[in-house]
Amino acid sequence: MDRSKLAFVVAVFALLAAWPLAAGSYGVDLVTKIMVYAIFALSLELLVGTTGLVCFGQAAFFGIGAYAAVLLSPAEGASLVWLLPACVLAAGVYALAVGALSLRTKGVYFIMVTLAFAQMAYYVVHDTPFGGGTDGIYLTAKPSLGVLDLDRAGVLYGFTLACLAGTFVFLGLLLRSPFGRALAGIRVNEQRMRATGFSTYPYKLAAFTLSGAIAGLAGFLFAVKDGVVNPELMSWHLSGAVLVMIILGGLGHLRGALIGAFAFALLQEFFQSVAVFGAFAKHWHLGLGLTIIGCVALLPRGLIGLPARWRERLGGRAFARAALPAAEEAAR
Amino acid sequence: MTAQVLLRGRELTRRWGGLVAVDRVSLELERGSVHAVIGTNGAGKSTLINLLSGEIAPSSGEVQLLGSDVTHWPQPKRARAGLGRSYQRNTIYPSFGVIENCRLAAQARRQQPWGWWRDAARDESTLAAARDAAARAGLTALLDRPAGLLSHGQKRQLEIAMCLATAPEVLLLDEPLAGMGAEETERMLALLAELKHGHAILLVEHDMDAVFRIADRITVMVNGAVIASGTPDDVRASAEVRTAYLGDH
Amino acid sequence: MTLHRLAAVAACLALAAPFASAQSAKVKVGLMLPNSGTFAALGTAIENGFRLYVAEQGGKLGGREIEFFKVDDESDPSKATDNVNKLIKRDNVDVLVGTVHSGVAMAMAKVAKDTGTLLIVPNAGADAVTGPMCAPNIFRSSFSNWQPGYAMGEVVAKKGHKKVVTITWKYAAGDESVRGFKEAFEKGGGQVVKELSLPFPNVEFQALLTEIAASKPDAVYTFFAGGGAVKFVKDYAAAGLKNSIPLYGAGFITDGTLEAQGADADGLQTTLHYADSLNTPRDDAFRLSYAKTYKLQPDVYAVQGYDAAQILGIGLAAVKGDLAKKAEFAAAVEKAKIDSPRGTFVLGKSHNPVQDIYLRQVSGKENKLVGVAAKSLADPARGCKL
Amino acid sequence: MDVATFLVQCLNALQYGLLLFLIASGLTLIFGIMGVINLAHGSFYMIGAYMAFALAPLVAATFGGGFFATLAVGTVLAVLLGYVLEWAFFSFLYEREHLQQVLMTYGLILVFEELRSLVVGDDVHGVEPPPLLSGTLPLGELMTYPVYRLFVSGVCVALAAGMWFVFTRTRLGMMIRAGSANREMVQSLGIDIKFLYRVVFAAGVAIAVLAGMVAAPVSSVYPGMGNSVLIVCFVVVVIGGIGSIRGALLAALLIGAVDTFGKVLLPQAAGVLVYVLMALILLWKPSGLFKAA
Repeated sequence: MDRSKLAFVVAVFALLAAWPLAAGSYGVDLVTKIMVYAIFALSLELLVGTTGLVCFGQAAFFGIGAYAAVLLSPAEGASLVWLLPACVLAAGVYALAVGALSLRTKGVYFIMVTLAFAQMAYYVVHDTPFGGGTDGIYLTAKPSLGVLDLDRAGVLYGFTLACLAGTFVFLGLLLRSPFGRALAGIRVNEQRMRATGFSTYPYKLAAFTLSGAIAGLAGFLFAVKDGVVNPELMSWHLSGAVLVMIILGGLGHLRGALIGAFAFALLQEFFQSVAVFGAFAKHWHLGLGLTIIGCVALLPRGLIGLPARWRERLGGRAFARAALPAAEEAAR
Repeated sequence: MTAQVLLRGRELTRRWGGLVAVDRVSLELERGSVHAVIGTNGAGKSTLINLLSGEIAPSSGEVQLLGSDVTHWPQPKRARAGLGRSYQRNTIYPSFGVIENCRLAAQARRQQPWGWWRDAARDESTLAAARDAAARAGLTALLDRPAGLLSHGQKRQLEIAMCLATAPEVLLLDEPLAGMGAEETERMLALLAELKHGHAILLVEHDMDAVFRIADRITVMVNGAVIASGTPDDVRASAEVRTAYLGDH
Repeated sequence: MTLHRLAAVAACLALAAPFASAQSAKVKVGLMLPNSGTFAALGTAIENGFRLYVAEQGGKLGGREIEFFKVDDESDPSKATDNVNKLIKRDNVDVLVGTVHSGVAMAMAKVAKDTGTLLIVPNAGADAVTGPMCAPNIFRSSFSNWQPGYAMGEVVAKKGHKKVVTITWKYAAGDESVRGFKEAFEKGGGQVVKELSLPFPNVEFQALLTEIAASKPDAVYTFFAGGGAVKFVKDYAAAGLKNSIPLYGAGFITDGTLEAQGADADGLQTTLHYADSLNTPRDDAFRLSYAKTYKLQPDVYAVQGYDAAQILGIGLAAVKGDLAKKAEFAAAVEKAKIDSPRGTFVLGKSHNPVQDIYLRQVSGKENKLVGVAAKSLADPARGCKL
Repeated sequence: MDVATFLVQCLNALQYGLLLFLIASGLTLIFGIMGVINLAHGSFYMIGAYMAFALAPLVAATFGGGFFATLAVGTVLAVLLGYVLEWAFFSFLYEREHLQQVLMTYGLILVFEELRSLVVGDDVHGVEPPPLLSGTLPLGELMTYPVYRLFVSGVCVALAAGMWFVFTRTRLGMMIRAGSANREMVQSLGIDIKFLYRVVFAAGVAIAVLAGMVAAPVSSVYPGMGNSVLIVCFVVVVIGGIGSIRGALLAALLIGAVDTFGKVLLPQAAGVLVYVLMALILLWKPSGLFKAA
């Protein structure tokens, strides 16, 4: 990671750390939610942006993490020490099973098989007494560990921030490790990787499982934050929304997932704001939709490509040349 | 000294439905020699490479690598056992630097997926192999350039370098000269001549002058079957080859 | 794209702004209703009803002006907690009003219980809201899913039907409604021979209609709403079952949907806490006022919204506008007789209306009153510890 | 289940399957030939249904009315809509990643749904079938079968036959098939691929809109109706094999059967059965039942 990128990331996390000092309780809540989505988006970025596997059922892992948090919690509240790993593990195990089967397919078929498995999970919690049905179930007592009582908004904020930072650093390290480089190679040209001597299936399966586990972490945090889970957490709408986040932010960069999660949530806030749009705010989907269309048309590389685009405008060809590889990759 | 046979294909056949793409082809690759396969478009040369490298499974026949029967081995396993190949179309990773292209290839031989905290770009064992491979392919000056920005000839060199980085015993090269200018061709031929020592090379190529200059053995394929095989002189002399292939013009 | 920067800045401002403003003299009412999606029309009716009552009182309840804050809940329970928090934490509302979707209402009830914010539910019938989730600060101006179902169970049993098939979506509201029906119907000597269901919001009924025809029951009880209700009634008629097996339902099957159902709904008998031709002075006045204000005919949702405002008005008047006195607020509302267009009702111990459930019959695109199916029916409030 | 009931259920399954095919065929066309994952397909279906509702009085006023006149006007409008949409939103996307198209069509869903809310409102509406087709046929002792449902099935069969004819017997179909197999080759033959795409997209949109219009009297018209059919359409397309018309037909009939009998025999698992079917088929045949047409 070069210096400007590092500076950006450090600045973002510093801002996030300072935010509770400036914001009220709603602001803290909102950013907690966005950070949970950012972790969720990072999990998908590992699959889509890094490995080139487009998963359209990521919400299932998110939902399983969330449901595990509720179903495994005893009435008097659980200890973080075992509940968090248990939720992550539950999502990871399901991801392992789904991945083992769905990685046999490719391309659009892979997209659809992952969707199918997510819908299965959705209907299991939706239609069986086990999952509490359509209205969902409550988390009676939030998990804690000593002073780390997640029932308090400030503590939850800090914990979520730590999880986000941990996930980001972990994925950052992972991507530059030999394992991560292999995933990157698989995205660009899987056939070549096989010809070179990589058995790609275990790599993809490992990435898929890891991604599911991280989504489970996000789901766990979401359940703790809201204190209630329901089947909509596993719906394809959420899988679609998180996909939109990472594309909006810019595929192929961890920062893109971060930016995308924030941009998507803030765009929603903005268009829903009665202060800005008055009575028209009830039609906020229109503004959001048009903005997304505009982004596709004008920002093919996502929001993260924005600075490069400005530089191209200003600096002309010299920069255009430097941007070539990215463009070439985009055209693959 | 008898030459050591590193790769042997025996009676290899591949059918697509009713069509026979490769028809009972047998050939041997020896260490220290270049074995060229020539033939018209659609003669089954690329399919043959795919059969040998394990990209597709043969309908019948057998492949032996370094004395073991590898017919049922998947491609990655054959690759790790010392079978390297390059592709007719460039299959480099355009956004990576030259060194990273080679390093990733070298990593295939030393896969350590568990060390997630280690920086691959500082992994000396793979870097050394990568630098070495790049040097042998004549790319030392371009190590940090993104592969997508290389000239066509340099990309072909990089293909070879990536192949070498996996430390193969056998090289299957699919038209390494395609689209190259005269100067680039010369450089590539020199490289191939040098690589011949210590490796067994299978060369699929359209450039007849080059083939006849560098090959130790030549196999001629027509419609999936071998019609002639031997030294360049034998092949040049073969009447069948003349009528079926060379004599066309 | 400077738009994004702008959006981000605006959003930040929108977040920060409310914390600056001090507690104003106005009572802040947070309307969390669906503005988009399947239930959007219901949300509009509830809001209209609520605003109508406030307007009739001169914009003031309990001597204090009312200021509205709105959030689109999208009928998405997974966003419910965030949306409630928007109202509670961002807009600092004193009172929450919402919503239509049961799952969303459950999440709202949870937050209301945790934070102590006053919540008035103007539609969602989830039994749990005034069951296990009941709380001193949670009120409902509508019904529990159990109520219309139970009333209809009595009616169908009295009519002498013995074998009944039920059909609904496989979701909480449908299950609860059918459970209520079954309870009363089997108490009355009938038997539910088959409980059919299909995944929500699937509207491909043909297979289940065939099942109904094959099992030849005396009657069918159903719970559907919105687009599904329209399609079910039309399919039922098109399949020829309307003439051979009488169809009964919880009132939502013909509320807000008659226009679309047309003649296929004619003669259908349903139970609900409201009907189109009550012909009481109270209801006539309400209907006239509503029609004048919105150029629309009111429906049961508008009444529920209107009564939600009444409940708030009664409570506010009792505490003289001081919402901090929560116990007094609750006590006053519990004691009050609410003069609703549907007829006077009181709130039971669990804060669910104890109300007459009417038997209605569809005629000429109206749910005409036939009689009272169950007098002063109270929800059993199972699990409520108030 | 006795034999008579079973036969009626088979009829139900067939009819539902055909309707699914009608909706999904436009998707498989766009998907298979242009490689565009069109999430907005459900919106086009929704637009069609609302057209059947909203256009009817307009058409009645201008042309003297009639259901079939509305169908005709709606289809023409749909072709125009598809043509314009392709030009405005998709023509520059082919060079880009598929995911960009996903994002674009996701945005379109939001826009169409809100425009619908702004223009027609959020109410549920019924659409009357034309008097000619509003009769019923007796079926068993108690049941009747609406003639209009037979008409819908008839339209589906006619459309399937029409698509088969266009694909296999016309020059346009030949170009389309070639275009889906090999883009570059078609271009080198001097065929204007951009125009071809525009035609295909317009046709796909028109089929979805037509499906919506034809289905409106059966399904009624309500907000969010497009979203509920979208996913099941994708399932149809994927099971059938992307781009394969006959695959889509077979898959639609299969799903119709699984859904119909699932509801009756396994109501607890009815929601999940379709997806289990899809997962099983894809694990058995990783690229669907049929390769592209």
